[in-house]
Amino acid sequence: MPTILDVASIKRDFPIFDEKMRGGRRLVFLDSGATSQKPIAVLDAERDFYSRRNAAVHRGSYFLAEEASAAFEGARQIVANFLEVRSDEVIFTKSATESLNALAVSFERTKGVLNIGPGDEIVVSELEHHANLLPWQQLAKRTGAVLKWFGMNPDGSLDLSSIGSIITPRCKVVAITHQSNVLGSVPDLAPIIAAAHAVGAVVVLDGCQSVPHQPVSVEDLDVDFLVFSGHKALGPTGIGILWGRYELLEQMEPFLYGGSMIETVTMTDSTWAAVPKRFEAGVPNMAQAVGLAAGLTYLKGVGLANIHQHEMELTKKTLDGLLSIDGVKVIGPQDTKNRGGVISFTIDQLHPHDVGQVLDQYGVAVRTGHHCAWPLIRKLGLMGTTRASFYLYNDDSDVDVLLESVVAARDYFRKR
Amino acid sequence: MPTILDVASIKRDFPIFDEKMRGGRRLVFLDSGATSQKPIAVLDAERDFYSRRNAAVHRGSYFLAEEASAAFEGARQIVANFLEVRSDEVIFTKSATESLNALAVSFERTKGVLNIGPGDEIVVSELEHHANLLPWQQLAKRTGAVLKWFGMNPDGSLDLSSIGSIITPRCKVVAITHQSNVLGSVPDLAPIIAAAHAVGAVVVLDGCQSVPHQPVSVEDLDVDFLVFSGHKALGPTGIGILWGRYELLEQMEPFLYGGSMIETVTMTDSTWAAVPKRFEAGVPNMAQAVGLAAGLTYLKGVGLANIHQHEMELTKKTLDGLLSIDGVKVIGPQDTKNRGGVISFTIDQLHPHDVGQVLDQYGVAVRTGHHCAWPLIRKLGLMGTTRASFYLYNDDSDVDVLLESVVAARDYFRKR
Amino acid sequence: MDLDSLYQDVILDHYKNPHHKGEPSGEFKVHHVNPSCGDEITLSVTLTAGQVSDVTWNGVGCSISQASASIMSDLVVGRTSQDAFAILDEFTSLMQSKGTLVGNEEVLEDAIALSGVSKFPARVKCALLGWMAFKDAAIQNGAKA
Amino acid sequence: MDLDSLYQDVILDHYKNPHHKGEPSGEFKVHHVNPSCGDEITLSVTLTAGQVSDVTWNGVGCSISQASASIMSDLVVGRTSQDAFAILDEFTSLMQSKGTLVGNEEVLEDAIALSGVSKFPARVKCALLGWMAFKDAAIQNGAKA
Ligand SMILES: Cc1ncc(COP(=O)(O)O)c(C=O)c1O
Ligand SMILES: Cc1ncc(COP(=O)(O)O)c(C=O)c1O
Repeated sequence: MPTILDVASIKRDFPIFDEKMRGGRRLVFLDSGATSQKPIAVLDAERDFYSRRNAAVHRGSYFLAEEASAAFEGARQIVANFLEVRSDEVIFTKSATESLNALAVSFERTKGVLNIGPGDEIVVSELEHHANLLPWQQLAKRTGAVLKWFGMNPDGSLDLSSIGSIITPRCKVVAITHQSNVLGSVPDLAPIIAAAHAVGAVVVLDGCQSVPHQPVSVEDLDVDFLVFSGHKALGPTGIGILWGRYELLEQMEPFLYGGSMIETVTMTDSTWAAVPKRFEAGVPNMAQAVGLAAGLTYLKGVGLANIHQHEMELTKKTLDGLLSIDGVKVIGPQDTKNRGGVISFTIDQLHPHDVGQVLDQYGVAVRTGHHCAWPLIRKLGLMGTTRASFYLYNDDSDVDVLLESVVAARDYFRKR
Repeated sequence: MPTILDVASIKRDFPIFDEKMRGGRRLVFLDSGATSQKPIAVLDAERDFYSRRNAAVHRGSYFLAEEASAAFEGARQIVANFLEVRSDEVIFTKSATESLNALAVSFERTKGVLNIGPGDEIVVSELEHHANLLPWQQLAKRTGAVLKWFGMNPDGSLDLSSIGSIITPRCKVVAITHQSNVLGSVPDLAPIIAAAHAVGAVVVLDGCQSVPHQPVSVEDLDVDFLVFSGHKALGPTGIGILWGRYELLEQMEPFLYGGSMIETVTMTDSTWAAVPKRFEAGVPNMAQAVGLAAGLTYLKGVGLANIHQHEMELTKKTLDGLLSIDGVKVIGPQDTKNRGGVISFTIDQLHPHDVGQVLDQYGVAVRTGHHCAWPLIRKLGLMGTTRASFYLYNDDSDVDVLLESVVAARDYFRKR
Repeated sequence: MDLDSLYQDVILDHYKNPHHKGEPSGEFKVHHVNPSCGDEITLSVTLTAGQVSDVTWNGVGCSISQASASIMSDLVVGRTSQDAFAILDEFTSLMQSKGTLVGNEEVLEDAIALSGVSKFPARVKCALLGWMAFKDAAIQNGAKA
Repeated sequence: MDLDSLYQDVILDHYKNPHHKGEPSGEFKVHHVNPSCGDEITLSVTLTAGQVSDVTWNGVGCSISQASASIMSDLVVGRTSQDAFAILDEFTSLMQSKGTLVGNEEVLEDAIALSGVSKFPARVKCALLGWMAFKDAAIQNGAKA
């Protein structure tokens, strides 16, 4: 099958594909939904920072400190360009998880319209990753706010039939995923976002599974906050992004307190620096910011639309293959409509752990279990799924090995 | 002057020393109090992780995920050995700043004896870095607790004369620095810790300036929590450590909510995983943990006691030099008693920024300003200081260049 | 293929026909989960005069966790709690050995079949789930660890 | 040595003998800080019929920030607020130019002496401190940006 990407040459940029798995097998990495592999460009960018420009940013006026600050703020600009937003709206966190917790805690601390207190309503969905459920669930418990959610249909879409009773004038925040990390399904966001804005609520989009894989425009989507994780976007571990509209960020209280986020400090009182510094306490994850910028630059070079098209081709082939294997069930969307390159499936009555173990013998790296979305798995009445997820470095032959190993897993336990 | 360390060979392990500063000068890096430089061993450890073992830890059962988990948990064990504590007492955060905020927020959320609420007292000191002042100051504001502090004497020691009225039976937490990041002074901790424990308070030690530079025993110090930052200890940016006694951590509520820190989750309720996972939500900073372990291993190889002795020799030479330059004032301890390798000074009426600018022309990297400890600077009636801080890669010739450049700075502005 | 050393026939037999599985009815009932995969077990222990007179468990999980709970139940029922804990210690060491130990067949009997698990670190927790639940329930029941 | 291009005589003169420095007494008084070094300025502007009739400032800071505030005050007093803002824009561009612009001496007069600052990114904020305070105070005073 011809594809839009030159995967052979892309693979050469990722040193991990030189490694041998169990039994000397090559790596068939189908777990990019959990974390992505890293191109040399990212490794080099980090190393270059440490070897040539390392100093604490924003704090020194010597040469190296200037270099470090330029590298760090340059990285911020690259992220901003990638998202097509203002650079002072881009906040470096340690992960999407931190970004989401930061929002929840900031809303708790902020006075005024953004404050979340008793009786206020927070809306999520049954699709959410724990990272976009628990911070809100616990915020509701702490403050007396009410957590509400959109239910999920068996095909992985959201039930919007009672949208009017879910998003009410008491709603302050709607926090929702752009794409399910379990099923790959993409919820119909437009009516939800419109309803949220109609009642004056802000919309937080969990872009962990979308931003690294396709063009995403906060402008077109009309969301107010966006989060994603660097490590799923070719970047280093230990870095995430929180983007928010400046007018909102400006009103918000800090999440972490410490150096570099202050304006003035006495023993008893403090005032805060302007956005985005207000939200970046301490010596920041400088090298990781620089590494993430290199990762996003690499993605842009390949082209996000190309990556998306490529992944959808692999997804189609995989769906066709899985659906034709007796005993295999695809969970969630059965075709390529309204989904991304993440596919969950089950085999016979097999536990996903046992499935994954056989796949591992083929060098196939997939995720098994509840994928940090336990409510979704419960709703489906499952013990878990096996999940394959694609990225720009996967190709047809990866799909072939996956399908071969799925048949082998089924047969291994059937025959015994 | 003979020294205990072979600095020439150490310097070769740090690629940054090959870089040229302004005017082609070599780097005289005297800002390790802000951040340390990185040896090749650390750069290689991170690269090796990304190139050979990268996968999401604790979540996959495939080969790479096992390798990643082994690397990450192996790093935890190395940190634990370094601190001589149990490995399940070691929590990876993004920075010392996050570690301290995590404690403050966890105490706020935790029910029972560790809870901090109205009327409870929190004790800090005037020596604190903003990172160990603001989280407590703001916690007090949020909860109605009372923030109290030990005042600082002009020599950088703490005024313990009214210890009995500062640490009272209402005290819940004493959070204090092991060494001032501005003056290098080491407060007399023993009476403070004894007084805290006598009233049942827990003691949080900010080890940012001590742990990377000398042997530190939480056992001997008898503290309950210890924090430090990886990037000041040869490690990568984006990683910090929070150590706590298991019996305390076990009682504490999480700080961040998300994947991997849960036991069970429904839409409305969740329970938490055991310590330390409870405090590590999301895909963690895996590569940074591995890098930090390599940094601590390097430090152990050189020997912490040797590093301390080396730094104190450089400190003595620098103090002698500075004190003999007309117009220069050393701020804080005037000799090597009760201090580490951090020296603040002023020149004539010059603003530290102007001093730093001249030093920069000599390739000398120092920090100028309030060093994120504004209350301390105000207490001294200064606009800021110039600060030189040492590490294992500094040598006598670095001190010589510093002293030469200090004289040049004085003369540059004096003669005009 | 390594797989056969992991999935020995004994294991699949116990998986298909687990022993002591049923509604746990004893007084001291515990519920353990393996949060990384969602496997759950509920287990109760009855101690009579220092002896494990009954173990009943229920739950969902992979073949390893189910078989291991089944084998464990067979092993501990009828023993003193000290003896049961000794077996548990032996089994835990074997699991954590990363394939370096072979295990004492005298003590572990059918559980020897699980020795292959120790080469797959991610599965060790599956094998230990039932054993940890047993230990917890027995201690709550008054047994000394 | 680059240093002389940064610390030109004009700058040190203004530093030693700052103009318009005193207790700010105008109605619209602002307080700005440079949080990374702790430099502070308090500044008030008086506008009379759209013209900057007075600027008074006080504060602590490095030679660059003090000289720049002094030079700025000289430049804006007696101008319309539009003209003052135009100078400010010119000056800001020069500061952010990383040494690539020379600056228009007609417009900037003494402030041209600060052009060397643009080569030292960490000092740009020092040079802009007074100017930003002026802008803020003038806008609060009713001047249009
Ligand atoms: C004494 C002290 N505490 C806390 C911190 C904060 O560390 P970080 O910025 O790495 O979080 C620092 C360093 O900046 C410090 O020197
Ligand atoms: C949809 C979604 N949201 C949030 C997260 C949390 O990301 P991280 O663990 O990198 O913080 C993930 C990934 O684990 C995810 O897939």
